Amino acid sequence: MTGIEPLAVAAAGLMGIGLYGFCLCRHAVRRLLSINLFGNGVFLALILIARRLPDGPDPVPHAMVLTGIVIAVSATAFGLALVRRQARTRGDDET
Amino acid sequence: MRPDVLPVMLVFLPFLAGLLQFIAGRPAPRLGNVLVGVNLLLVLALIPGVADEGAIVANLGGWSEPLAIHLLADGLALLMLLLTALLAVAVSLYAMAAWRDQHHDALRFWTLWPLLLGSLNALFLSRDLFNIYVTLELVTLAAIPLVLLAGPGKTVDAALRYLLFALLGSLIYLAGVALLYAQAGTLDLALLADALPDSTLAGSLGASLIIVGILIKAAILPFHVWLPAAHGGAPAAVSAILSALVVKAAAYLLLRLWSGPLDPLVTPAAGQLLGALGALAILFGSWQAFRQERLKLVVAYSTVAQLGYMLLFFPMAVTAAWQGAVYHGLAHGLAKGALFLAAGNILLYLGHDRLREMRGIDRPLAVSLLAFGLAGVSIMGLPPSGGFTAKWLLLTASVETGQWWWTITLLLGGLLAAAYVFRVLRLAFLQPPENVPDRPGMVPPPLMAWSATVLAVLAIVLGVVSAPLLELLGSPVGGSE
Amino acid sequence: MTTFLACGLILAGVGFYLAGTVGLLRFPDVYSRLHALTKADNTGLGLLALGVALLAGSPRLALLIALVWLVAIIAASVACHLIAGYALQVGECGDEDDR
Amino acid sequence: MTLLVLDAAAFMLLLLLGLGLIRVIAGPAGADRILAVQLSGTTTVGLLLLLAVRLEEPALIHAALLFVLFAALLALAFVRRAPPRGGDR
Amino acid sequence: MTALDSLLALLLLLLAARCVSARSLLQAIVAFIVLGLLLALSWVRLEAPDLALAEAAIGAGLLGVLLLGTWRSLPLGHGNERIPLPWQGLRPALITTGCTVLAVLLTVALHQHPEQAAMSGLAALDQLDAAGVDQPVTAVLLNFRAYDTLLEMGVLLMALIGTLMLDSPLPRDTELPARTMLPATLAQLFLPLILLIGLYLVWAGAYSPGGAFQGGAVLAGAGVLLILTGFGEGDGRDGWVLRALLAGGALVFTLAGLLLIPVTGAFMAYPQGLVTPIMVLIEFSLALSIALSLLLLYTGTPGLRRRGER
Repeated sequence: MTGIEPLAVAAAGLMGIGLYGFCLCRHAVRRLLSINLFGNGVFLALILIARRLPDGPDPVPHAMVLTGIVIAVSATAFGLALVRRQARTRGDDET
Repeated sequence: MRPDVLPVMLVFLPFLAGLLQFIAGRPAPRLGNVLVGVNLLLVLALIPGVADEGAIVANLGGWSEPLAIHLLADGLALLMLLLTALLAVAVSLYAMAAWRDQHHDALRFWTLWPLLLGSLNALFLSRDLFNIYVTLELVTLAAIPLVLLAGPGKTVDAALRYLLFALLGSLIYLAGVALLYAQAGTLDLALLADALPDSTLAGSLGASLIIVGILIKAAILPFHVWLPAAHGGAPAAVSAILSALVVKAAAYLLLRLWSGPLDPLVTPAAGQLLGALGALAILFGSWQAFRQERLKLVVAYSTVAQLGYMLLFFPMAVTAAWQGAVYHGLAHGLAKGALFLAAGNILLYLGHDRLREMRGIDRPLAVSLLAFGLAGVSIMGLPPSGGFTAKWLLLTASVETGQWWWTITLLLGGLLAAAYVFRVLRLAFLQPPENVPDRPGMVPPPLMAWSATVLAVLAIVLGVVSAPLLELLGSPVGGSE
Repeated sequence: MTTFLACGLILAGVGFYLAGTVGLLRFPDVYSRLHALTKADNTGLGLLALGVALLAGSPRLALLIALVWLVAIIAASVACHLIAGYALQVGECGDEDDR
Repeated sequence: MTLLVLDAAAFMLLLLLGLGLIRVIAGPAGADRILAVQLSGTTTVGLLLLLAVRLEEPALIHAALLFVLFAALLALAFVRRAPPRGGDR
Repeated sequence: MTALDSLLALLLLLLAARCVSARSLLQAIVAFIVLGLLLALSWVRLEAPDLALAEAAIGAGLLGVLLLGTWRSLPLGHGNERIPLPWQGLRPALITTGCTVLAVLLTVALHQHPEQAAMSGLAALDQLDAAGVDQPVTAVLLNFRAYDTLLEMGVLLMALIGTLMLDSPLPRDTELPARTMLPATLAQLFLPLILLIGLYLVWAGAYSPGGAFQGGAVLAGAGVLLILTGFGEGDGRDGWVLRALLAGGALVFTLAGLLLIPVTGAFMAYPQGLVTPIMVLIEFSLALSIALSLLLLYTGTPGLRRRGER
């Protein structure tokens, strides 16, 4: 181990920024984006962890990331549909 | 038949039923009801095996130890499965009557509900950190569409907020899992405790992230903001499932992980902190429940409060506290299911659930109010109910460990619970005013009234049959004593 | 010799990328900036792809790399056309959602 | 020497990508942003080709192909105009 | 390469900060998409090309298209907000401090390496021969930890059911800026290519980077291309064949798990001789389910049809 691994800093930073955005943003799409930033940080961390095996990357964290991406995207897509519905309901109320 | 087929069936059969229902495209309530019946039988069939051997383990895929995913049915998991199975039967009967005429909603309910049942079973049986993450997401994404069944226009705000918090919670949990995997090199709960090196920063941080993630999912006090609207806004059958099982599942995970793999990493101070959060949840939730003007919100805030009791295990960590916390989970599950179903009946009859306009419903809704009252007995913790047994065990533990402050919390919580339950009952039994307003709703069919009552009676009976159940549960794996 | 040529091609490619980026930053309006995307960058990509294909050493991979370049220039030209149309319609100063 | 050239070229490309991001952030128009995104897509493709040789991972060429295709998709999605607001929704 | 890593890390953090702080929602979305591209690039750097494929196709590509579409369907100016800066008030200051502390702790934790190597990973590489595929990640997903993948397909299906319940598809009648034939030509040129790549990725997943997820995502991308260029659109009706295909990924796992119990005596274990054909079957049904689910998550409708058809 020599010094600081820059991408580990990036992973931690993505998680921190994502959490910050989740706490301070009010609009739901922005909160979804922040959650995805946090998730991307977690995935990056998992990929870094996978490199600790001597011969070739560890497939278990890689599989976890792949599963995580699919789950995150499907949940986000559902969230975006909720946002569209919410905007429609509010629009109807105003008119 | 090999005993380890049973846990596998508990996961796969509900999934199969849900998928077939999805493909069929026509609601088949009978399929759903057969499923919950079979589910109950499977859980009952598990009991002798677990009682004899302590636990049944199923290996999925037949791979060797650190790699394979295992299902574990021990005393703790079995009790939660039993609670789920009992509630599933009552809720399914209720739902069959509730969605009789609505083709579309019925189809969605009977698709999502078996999938949710399978997911809950999978969560209770899981013995793998990452698998728990997937099951948590599965439970959430089955639960939120169910909330929407009350009408997307009305519940979309609550559903969105629920989704945002649930997503954040599970990703925080996953971050913790990543750190623990980096330290231990395995995801298996049984191997994790030994594989974790002592007191590294990564280990402690990972454990903290896991706990915080689960606390968000369990709606423990600072993170409770999403719960009341979602649980109060959902259809009655769904509220019952959410309050009695879905948040309970997250609280269960906390017990399971704390007493197992996280045991070497947790400190007494962290236990006191969690206990304090629990105490705050009890007092704040009960107070809010007392102040609400709508019946379903009273019941929803009561869930915020009641979840706090399960956290009182962590500061005391003795066998009595363990048994008390788990038993509280069971008693609250049954009682809260009954409360929400009864509240749903009242809502159906009145067309609204505003407390102040509830007077005079005692005659048409006698059975539902009976259910509400009986369940209330358990919520308040009066003998001989399951709630009483749970609180008694927790009181014993607080005396045993000399932590008197939890005794005060327990007593105050009981008083506040009595206050909000009696407030509802008093308003319901008040004489109707001279000019009775039009009642737009209908008297709920007997099936809907009695399924609530059966759950309430079970919550009382729980207090009488505690000895064998507690023996099944045993003591915490890594706890002191 | 081949390696030498390949390195030269790659560096030349990077040079075109550099020109493209400078253009993107310095040109005065959207339409002239579009040139940066379509012309400089795709030439850069082409030279770079040629260099990489020389280094890859197998005809199959070289073919695949050529395909990448071909698809990239088709995509870039269509994208350029669409973006120009968009800029014409929406206006070239300020954002759609700011007005 | 080849490795050095590859590394230096990759670093330069990434640096240019970073500079191009100024247009993503500064705009001023939506067209500028999506243009800069396209440019970063092209640069990424170049980078992937370089890394495919550098890391001896031919599968990255498939990744490069995918990047091109999805970048075109994004441009297409960006330039679509919504129907007049308050229409027939 | 450290210089490259540092630059990548810097750009990632800049884009993340931009994504959170941009006033315009559109700009935040654009920053998020570029961040996805760079993230994929850094995963390539970290010897995870298959994950880079997935991130490029699903995380940046499909999600980006969906985000842009959702942004279009919101009223103008919806979601534009300026979040308070750390020094503007007590709450932002506290949150900033908390998040910074968390990031620092995480950085330190990610640098702590234990002595023992990853047991599960080693075991996975050890038993690769018995798994029926040569690619370790595919082996973990479809065999060693197939149970997780089954549950994941459940998540995808339920997200889709939830989306359909909301009945709020992306607006359909959007038009392109210039009335031109180019996009249609583009679709005709690219479609066969995308389909080819998608199928290749599914097939190649057994022995090289790729697999059902990446392939499925690329096939979904082909569908999105058809919709964006006006050849197809979402439909309010569905049929049982479509539903069967959507549920197929989860169903084939469930059935394989249940029906093989008497044959192999274990759960979700595949008999030695049949393991490769079963893997291929599972992989293709998974890819099809994923492609259709992602496509319908994009349109927000229960079915699909050709443009103009009734």
